[in-house]
Amino acid sequence: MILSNSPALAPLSLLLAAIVIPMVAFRRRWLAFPIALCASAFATGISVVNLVRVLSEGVIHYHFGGWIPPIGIEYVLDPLSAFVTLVVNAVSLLVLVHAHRSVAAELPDRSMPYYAVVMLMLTGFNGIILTGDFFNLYVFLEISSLALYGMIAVGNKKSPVAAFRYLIMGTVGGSFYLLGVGFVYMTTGSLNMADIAKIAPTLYHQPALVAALGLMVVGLGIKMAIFPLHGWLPDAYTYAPSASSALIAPVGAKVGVYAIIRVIFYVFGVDFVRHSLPLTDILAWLGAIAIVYGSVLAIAQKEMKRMLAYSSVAQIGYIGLGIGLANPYGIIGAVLHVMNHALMKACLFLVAGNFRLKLGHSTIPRLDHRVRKRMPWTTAAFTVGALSMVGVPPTVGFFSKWYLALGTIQNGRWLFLAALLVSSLLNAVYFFRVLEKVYMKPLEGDVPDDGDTALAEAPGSMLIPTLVLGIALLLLGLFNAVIVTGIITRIVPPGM
Amino acid sequence: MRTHRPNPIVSLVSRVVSPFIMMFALYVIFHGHYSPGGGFQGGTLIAAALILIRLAEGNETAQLQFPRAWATPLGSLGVLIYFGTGLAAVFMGGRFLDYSVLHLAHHATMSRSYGILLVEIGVGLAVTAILVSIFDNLLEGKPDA
Amino acid sequence: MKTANYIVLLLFTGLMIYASLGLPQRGDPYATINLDESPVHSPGAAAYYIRNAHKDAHTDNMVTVILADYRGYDTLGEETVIMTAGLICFMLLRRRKEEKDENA
Amino acid sequence: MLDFFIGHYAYWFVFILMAIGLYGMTVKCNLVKKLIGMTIFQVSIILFFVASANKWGATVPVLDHSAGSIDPTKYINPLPHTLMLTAIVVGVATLGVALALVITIYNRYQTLDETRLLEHMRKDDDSE
Repeated sequence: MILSNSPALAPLSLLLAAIVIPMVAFRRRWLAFPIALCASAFATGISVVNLVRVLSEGVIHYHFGGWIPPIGIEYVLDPLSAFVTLVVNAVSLLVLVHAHRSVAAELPDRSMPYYAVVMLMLTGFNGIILTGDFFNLYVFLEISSLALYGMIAVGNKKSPVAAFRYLIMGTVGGSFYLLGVGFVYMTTGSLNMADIAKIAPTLYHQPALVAALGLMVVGLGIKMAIFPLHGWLPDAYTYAPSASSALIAPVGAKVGVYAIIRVIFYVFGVDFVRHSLPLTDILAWLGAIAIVYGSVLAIAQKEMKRMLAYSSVAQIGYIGLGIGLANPYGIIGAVLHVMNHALMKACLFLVAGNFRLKLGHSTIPRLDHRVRKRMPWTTAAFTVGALSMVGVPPTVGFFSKWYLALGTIQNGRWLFLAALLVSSLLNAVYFFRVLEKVYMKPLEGDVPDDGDTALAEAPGSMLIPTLVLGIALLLLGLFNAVIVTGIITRIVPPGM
Repeated sequence: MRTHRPNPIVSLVSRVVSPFIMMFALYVIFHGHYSPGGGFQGGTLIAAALILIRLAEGNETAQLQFPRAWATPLGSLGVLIYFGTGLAAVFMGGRFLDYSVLHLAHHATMSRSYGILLVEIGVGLAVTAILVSIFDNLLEGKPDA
Repeated sequence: MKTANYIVLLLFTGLMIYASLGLPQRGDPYATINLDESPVHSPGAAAYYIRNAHKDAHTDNMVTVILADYRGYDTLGEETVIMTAGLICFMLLRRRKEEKDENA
Repeated sequence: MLDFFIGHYAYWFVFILMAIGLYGMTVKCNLVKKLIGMTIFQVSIILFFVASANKWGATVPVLDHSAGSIDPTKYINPLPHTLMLTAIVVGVATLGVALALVITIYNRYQTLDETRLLEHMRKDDDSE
């Protein structure tokens, strides 16, 4: 029973937790966190099962209510969706473990609705990734975005304004997407992705369908903050509580990227895109510009969370560049970078959260080498994360850049290769700025070295997830060939 | 309502009208199989009737009718009815939300019909409770409270 | 700044109207969306619903059958959306009151 | 030509409505006016779907038992209506969250004007 329903179980278990938390934990608030943690762990376990099943059995379709696709809604479990669900659920499980302390510190009296909203966000993400139906994708997109608005708005004094701006932008994005669905439905008469993938090639140069593709990609681009549409992102990540930014930053944008990959390569197909709209070229150029722009702005930031937010803009640019190259290396690089960036960003945001809890701030100029002495493990995790962002070989960050570089060379786009190299240098500049403060900067004034006893390593529930992520960055880097040959090469879409 | 001044006409009219709105709402929910209507429309109507009393009689009096602490758990209960119907189908050996395996009636088609009714009741309950809850919360967060 | 906005809005409207020229005639009962079969011979959803709603679920109102049965998972999502909204309003605005309730 | 016009003019009005909504969202400074624009925008998309469901000479999608055999050309397309029920609920939910945010913002800054709000925020940034 569990096995035959396994494709639907990950989002459903998270949804059940979200329903149960307000009922059970309304008076007993301490129950909210264990329920959320159990659901997240169960979803991660199910994702592992799903990935193993997909790799051995091939694509699995799950029909809700027993209705065959163009009539009903289906979930499609193929290597890409199974892989991305596993990444999303595993990373959020680790971040959730870490979030317990910081939620207790920052949002003491709102923990019950907060965990319910977190579960709803993860439900939305899982639904977006697994669904094979355009309208169902819209519904789950809205679930996750509403949850994101709420999670951002409970931060400091300025956070509601950031959340409101995101809400306006996000609603425009969602509505554009819905309008695109309308155009698709009216020209093809179907909402099922597999069905449309068959019908679309017969309709080259149909302006309504081209408009639909454009509207969908722009809508999802606003939601996922692709470069010129990223306006809401830095404020939202900076003002949100640290638990929220650690939950949103690693996985939020990846889900949008995933949806764009699905729409462009699996539904409309490479041929349709090449014949009708220079969409891939636009994406590649925007990605390249975003890489440089995000990295340069990240250098100018003092606040660590804001620096990481701008670096997210740059990193999403890498993925956009990979999609835009539209060759197998580009796709491998993009999908690998989805995983890498989720792990790296999660690691770095957790470190920022540890700093916030122990130092009370995460402002870069105020860090000094006391941090390294008192918080050695956190500093070590940060170092690994930073090296991975720069792309130093044994870490995972190197390999996705390697595949992206191979992709640019294969297409002969030397300018994009240059953007990749320049951005690595810029990444090095803004991360070494922090590392220099932590490792080199002596104490200011004559503060005695061991006078401040409050400053100590973060508690275990926060330290362990940070270290697990740091070690994962190294291990996955060493064994990345296994992932690439075992999973990601099977993702390369048809027609390439 | 902060500055609530009772007005006999408004009070009388809304007290008289509100039960009829609710009656009609129940008709909309339960007759949704045969005429335009359904859980969402009916739930909105019940919520409108409750909010009408809140507006006309003042928030404090209206608490006797529908306390604000009920709203969030009741909304979750509505969603749980929907979700539970779907999950029951999984436990009976079907796919999620496959009402035909639920054996609510002798025939699979009738079982579907009753399954739809069950789900619509869940939708109605959730929409009622949550719309009232949103109204209450917006009122509570009012400026300089 | 404002003029740029207006120009973008006009361009958007123009593009959308241009795209709409490719749409099928509104109200045509024989347009692609209303046929029994799509161009690639998969069943056309809308015609299937009209023909089979009563046979499948013994319910006259086709919209109800689609809403709760054929596409019931969408409606579960819709419920979840409104529950999310309720929870967020609760989380943002109901704070002082809750404490008061517990003290009482 | 006239046929084409009659078959498409409804969409053009929908797009004009959409532009009005976008105008409210982008140009207006007051947050509540932005929300009004947002609602117009969402409603225009709902109209777009509902308009596409029409069939000339057809009736509401509730089965008429007196008609005998079922003729799909006699009932309008029920699918867009169903989808739009969901979209309406999504719109209501978004509006509820947006109003909650507006109230929170007003409680903290005592203004809903975007330019003044940004000024306040910059002042806060400087004082930190």
